[in-house]
Amino acid sequence: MNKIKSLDDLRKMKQSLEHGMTIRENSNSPESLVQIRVAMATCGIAAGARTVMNTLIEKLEKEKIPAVVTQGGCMGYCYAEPTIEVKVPGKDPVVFGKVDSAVAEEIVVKYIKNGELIDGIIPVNYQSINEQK
Amino acid sequence: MGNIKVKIDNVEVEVKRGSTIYQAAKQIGIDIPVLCYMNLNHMQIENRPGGCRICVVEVEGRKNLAPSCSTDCFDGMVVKTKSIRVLNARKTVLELILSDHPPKCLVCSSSGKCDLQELAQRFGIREVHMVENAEVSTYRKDASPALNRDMDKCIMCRRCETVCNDVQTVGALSAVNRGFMSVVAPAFEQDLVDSPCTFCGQCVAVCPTGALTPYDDTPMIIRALADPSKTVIVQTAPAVRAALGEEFGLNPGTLVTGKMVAALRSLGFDKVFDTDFAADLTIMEEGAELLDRITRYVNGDKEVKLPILTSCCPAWVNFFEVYFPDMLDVPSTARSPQQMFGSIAKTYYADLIGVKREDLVVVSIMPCLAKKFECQRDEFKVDGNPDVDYSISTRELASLIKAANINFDKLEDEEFDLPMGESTGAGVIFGVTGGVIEAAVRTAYEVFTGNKLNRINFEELRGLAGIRTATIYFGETPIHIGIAHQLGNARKLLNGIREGRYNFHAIEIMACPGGCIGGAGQPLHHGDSSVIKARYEAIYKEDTGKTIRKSHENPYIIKLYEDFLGKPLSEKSHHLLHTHYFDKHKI
Amino acid sequence: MAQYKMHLLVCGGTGCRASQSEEVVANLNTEIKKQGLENDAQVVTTGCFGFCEKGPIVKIIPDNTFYTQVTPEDCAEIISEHVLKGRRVHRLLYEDPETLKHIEDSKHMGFYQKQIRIALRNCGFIDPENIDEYIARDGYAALGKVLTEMTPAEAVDLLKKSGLRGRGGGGFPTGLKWEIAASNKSDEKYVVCNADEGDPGAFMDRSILEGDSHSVIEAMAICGYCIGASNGLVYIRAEYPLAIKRLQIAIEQAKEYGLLGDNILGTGFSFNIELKYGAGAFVCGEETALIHSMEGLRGEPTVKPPFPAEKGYLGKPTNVNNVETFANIPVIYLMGAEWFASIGTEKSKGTKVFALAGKINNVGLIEVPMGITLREVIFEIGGGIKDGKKFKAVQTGGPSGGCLTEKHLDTPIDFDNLVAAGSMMGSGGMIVMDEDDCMVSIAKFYLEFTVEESCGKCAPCRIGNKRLHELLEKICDGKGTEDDLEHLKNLSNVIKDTSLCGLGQTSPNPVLSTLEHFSDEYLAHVRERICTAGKCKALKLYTIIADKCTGCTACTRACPVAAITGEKRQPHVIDVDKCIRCGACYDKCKFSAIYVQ
Amino acid sequence: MSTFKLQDCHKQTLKDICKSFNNNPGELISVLHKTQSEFGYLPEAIQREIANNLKISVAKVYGVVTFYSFFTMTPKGKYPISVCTGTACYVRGAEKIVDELKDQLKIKVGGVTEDGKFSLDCLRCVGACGLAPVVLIGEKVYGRVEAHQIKGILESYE
Repeated sequence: MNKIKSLDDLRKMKQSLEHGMTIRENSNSPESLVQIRVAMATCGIAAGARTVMNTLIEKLEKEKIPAVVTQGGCMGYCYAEPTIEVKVPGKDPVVFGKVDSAVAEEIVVKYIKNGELIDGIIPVNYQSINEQK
Repeated sequence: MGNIKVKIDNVEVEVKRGSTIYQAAKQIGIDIPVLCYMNLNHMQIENRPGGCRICVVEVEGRKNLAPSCSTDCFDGMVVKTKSIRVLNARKTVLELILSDHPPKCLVCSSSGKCDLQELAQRFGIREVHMVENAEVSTYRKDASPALNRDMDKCIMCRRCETVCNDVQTVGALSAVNRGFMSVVAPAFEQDLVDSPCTFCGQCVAVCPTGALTPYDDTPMIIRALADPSKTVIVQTAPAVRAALGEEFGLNPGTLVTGKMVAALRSLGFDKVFDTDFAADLTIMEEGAELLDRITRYVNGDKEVKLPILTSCCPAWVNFFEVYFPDMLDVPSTARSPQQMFGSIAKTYYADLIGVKREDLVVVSIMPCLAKKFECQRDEFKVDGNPDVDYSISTRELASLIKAANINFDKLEDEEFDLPMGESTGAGVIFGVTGGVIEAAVRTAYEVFTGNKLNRINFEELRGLAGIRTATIYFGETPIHIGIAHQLGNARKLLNGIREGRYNFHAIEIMACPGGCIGGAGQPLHHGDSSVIKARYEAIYKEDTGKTIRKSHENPYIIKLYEDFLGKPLSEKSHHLLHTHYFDKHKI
Repeated sequence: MAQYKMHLLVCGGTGCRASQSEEVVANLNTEIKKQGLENDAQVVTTGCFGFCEKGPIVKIIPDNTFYTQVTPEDCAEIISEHVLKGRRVHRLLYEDPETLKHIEDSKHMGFYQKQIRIALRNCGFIDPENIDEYIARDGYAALGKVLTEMTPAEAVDLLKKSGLRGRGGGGFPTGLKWEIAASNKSDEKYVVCNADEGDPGAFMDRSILEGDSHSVIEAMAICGYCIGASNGLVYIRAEYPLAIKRLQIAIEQAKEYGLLGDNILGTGFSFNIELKYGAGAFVCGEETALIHSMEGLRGEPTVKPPFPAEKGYLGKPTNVNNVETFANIPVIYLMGAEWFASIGTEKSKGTKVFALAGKINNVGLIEVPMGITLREVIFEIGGGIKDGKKFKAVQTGGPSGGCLTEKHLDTPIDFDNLVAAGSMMGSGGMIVMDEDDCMVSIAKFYLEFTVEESCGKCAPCRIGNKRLHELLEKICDGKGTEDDLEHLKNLSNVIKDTSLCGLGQTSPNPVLSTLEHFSDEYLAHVRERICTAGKCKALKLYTIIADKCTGCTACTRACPVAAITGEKRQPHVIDVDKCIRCGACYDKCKFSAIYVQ
Repeated sequence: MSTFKLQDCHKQTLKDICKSFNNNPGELISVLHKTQSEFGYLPEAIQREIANNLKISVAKVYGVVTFYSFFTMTPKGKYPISVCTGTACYVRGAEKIVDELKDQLKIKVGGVTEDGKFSLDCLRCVGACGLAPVVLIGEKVYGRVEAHQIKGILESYE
């Protein structure tokens, strides 16, 4: 292990280490962050939900958007798997269907970052993440 | 740092910065009661654990009561030493201490001398409010040839622990256990004889209660006195006469030699002799040994052991046997005066008066508890019969005198018996630190140089400092002398010698503060070291009053050599007056 | 560092380890491997979550799922259901004792809602054996800041402004303490961390050391810089093997990174820490006793002054703070004195960690802002009294504290209010008692502790506490008198007034506070010879309810002194004079026919 | 008292332990900790040897050993039983558990059964207050113990 020789070293080290902890830090205050839930039931996984989840996490990281990405059970839209639910602070949750890696990146850039609406939104007929049982 | 002003019980007093409340109060005549606190300022011995809480006082602005013995004054401090709160607290705490103390004052050997008892009287304790059958802490009793331990009476003042460890560096005692069962004891609460105890008895000298008391042979002496078939003779150590009077209300430092002799005679002792005689004899032997070693050294003998260490203090002998077994060939082989006396009494004197050894009982009155141990050592017995049969302390002699309804104060002075009652000033000063070496110098100088001394007082060897050094010129030859009293100081000197840091020719060591005058068999000083100072002065007064002040001029000593011993270090001397030491290393 | 999508935090505190949390960690890892999720999920052993009542705890991040009482057998299901499929395992979720509903997100647990975690900020959040996680959370940044941007005097000043007071008991202002130690000139000084937590029922210091050793190390180094010391010592209970291990690991890691040792962060400041072990003596929580113990002596306190700040370890100026105090310090330097001072009450700033225990639903470790009320702590965070019983008292401050009652429930908790109410903050033990607890017995329990732990140096504590205990025993045995109560009071006051150290000066508090708040109960014991709580054996009155007695004779046979008589199939009678109140009949009766008063 | 006899190898072990702390008397407590973990207890002969190595009086060593409850001069049973008597355990009935254990084992607190199998001690708060009352047997923790379970628990140690 290298010695930390100055306060600068320490700060750099902190920066390089902190993303490993982001997930825990963010879970402390999810309400103030973008929350994404990926449906990860058997059908979702079969349809490629895991890849989508990875893409989302990487893209959010790249765009430096603090977000909490969790996985959930089946949302009941089996026809549209993989599905994800996105809740941006101050807005109602939105569900996207048939998300693949490309769509996932688009969601991050367009919907989350710039607030533009994009295709693939499934009409919402259920309650938001927190109220849901 | 200047003075500060404090107000105690509405009286303003200016005290030195760093003074405690207790000291400040004393300055204006307020005597705050203390129990664990002890300050022998002449010897730099202090015990201040702040544990008994008897001396508490109220300090304005402070939440709880303050122990006056260990709370420093600050400028503008306001103290109340006798408010209801203080008095109630002190009384309650004393009751607590009494509740864990056997209530058998009437038959306690410390009755009348006990600090705890005195406080109970002072506070007017008439009842101890505790639940019935309240638990008391009890411990194994321990009896040794020198002192008894009854720790049921221990109040955890820690004075004995301080003395045994910090002053004497013997380390036989330590506080052990915790809480209610805590007590001061040897390791594993075993007997003192199994510990490195030197029997100096200083723990007894400072014990405020009857927890540590001398082993007492008085009943045996009474029996011997009553036995017509026995001839009972007594010897009295030099320090006794300077302190015995205190037990009869006389001022410390009052010399009572004549009254003491009269009392002993009145008690029925067949002959009243003086250990001072044996002290003169010691000087003849030890002085000769010193001169022998010095002469050999001066002549280039590399084998010779220097410095020579005095060996008249039995606690000191025990100490080096335990802690310096590698240096057993350094001390003088001369026996202590008590033992020389016993040895001569049971040979020379027994022959002289035609009494069989076993019918002659030799009693010694000593300021010391280690003497009780010493006289029981096997090497000082012939066929199981000890040279000195019984050794009792100054305090025990006083009790004996009181018990025999002798009005000590009214006694006419009497003289010691001859031949072993004749002594010189040199013998007398054995009772103080520095005295033995001064006595030795008085004789050795004259023998070595062949000249008469111009002055007899060697002021440079006197004083109460723990370690003192001086160089005396025997003509052209400088003799370096070291003196230590209290075993902790002795240890420092010995360590220095072991490491080769000193080049002394002779060293005198006494285990007790001030020498024998501060012995554990003396009347209790109750924490007042000025008592010891007064005895110190008395001893030198006795010396100055003597017509003969050099041991080798004692006519009866000269006669003893002529008639019996031959010369110092003769074969007979070796047999009767010298001893050897044992490795008694213990942890 | 791999980017895990899920972190499974498992409590590795002593409490949870006692219920197999290590096996849980092992099984979770095995299952993760089995399902091929090594790159997705990470299992982290953390320090204490505080929710010791229901350990072992497994918390799943990012969705904050809080599983309680997880057994090693549950692990497969957690991985295959939750981690793989995103379905929570409902049976393992915490059930709210009032609504009986399962709570999925720990944020919604009453236990956590009112807490503010400063000293415990990293406990249950980071892996205490991994310095990287500490650094990632701004660890050692405070030290860096102090060393590079502040003079020692400025740093002390900031601490003074924060209003932080010692969490070990007395509540002495920490900044002032540092200032005094700094002002004493010496070639060598020492920083000591008191981790000899000895209060029965308090374990916050252990939890902090187990969960976040680095914050203590960092704070000690800051203290060293402020007072001019280059040596730190942690005096830690030998009975805390896990805390010792974690602390040792942390010290090693900090050394490897150069955050301890010579020339820290290139500033020329050097600081080292070594451990000293306690050996089971409560009195060593007192700083002078602690110092003597570190010197290899009996842990007996000495009269103050001189204070350790003047003359402490090896006679050198020494600053002693306890673990929780230190744990607060790095954050104060990062967030500022004003931030810290904004939390809490006027004279007690920040938060306090309490160990909540006794007859309460949520036993555990909590950190709450000063000024919170007992009601909030006991009924909201603690989830109320166990088994629906009635609240009777809460004991704070351990053997030095007192019992508080219903009327104190709405008193804001801070140093001064607790003292005013006859108790004290102490180290933060909080034991809740219900109607079944006899307050005389409780006082007796604490005195038993004090008697055992008194060092024996000063007379009032050594003998006085013994006598207090004997008086209380007498009262519980039904032999007390009203005079005894008077005596109890006087003795208590004198012990407080005259004892040498903090132990004796506070040991009568449990007696005095119960005497004050529950005088009726004491009077009932001595006048009517009744123990209302039914705890005192000697005061129990057994009678047979004739209506319920079937005359089965089971009780007659059980009675060791033949105090029960009666015909078969007829109601039996107990001879009160013969009865020794052993309770054997009560245990044997199948018809609840024996009534105990 | 114990009948422990100090062998030469023991002396060497003690010498090494003391030396690892530079024979510094200030490290007495650390030395005692290490020694007790090595020998299980601190009999007289061992204390003497430690005093010898550290060049302090054995009275002082004994004074320290008897001050701290962690140190013991009697060997523990094969299965040392410790009952937590912290406040949390107390209010949840630890006293009854202690009584039951005393009855079953027929020993006092601090004692060892005749066959040397069990020893019984009380200790302060192991910090498992959520599991109160708590009993430790060796390293194993028994939580929420009730008096009637004691017999069964003891019987499982055969």
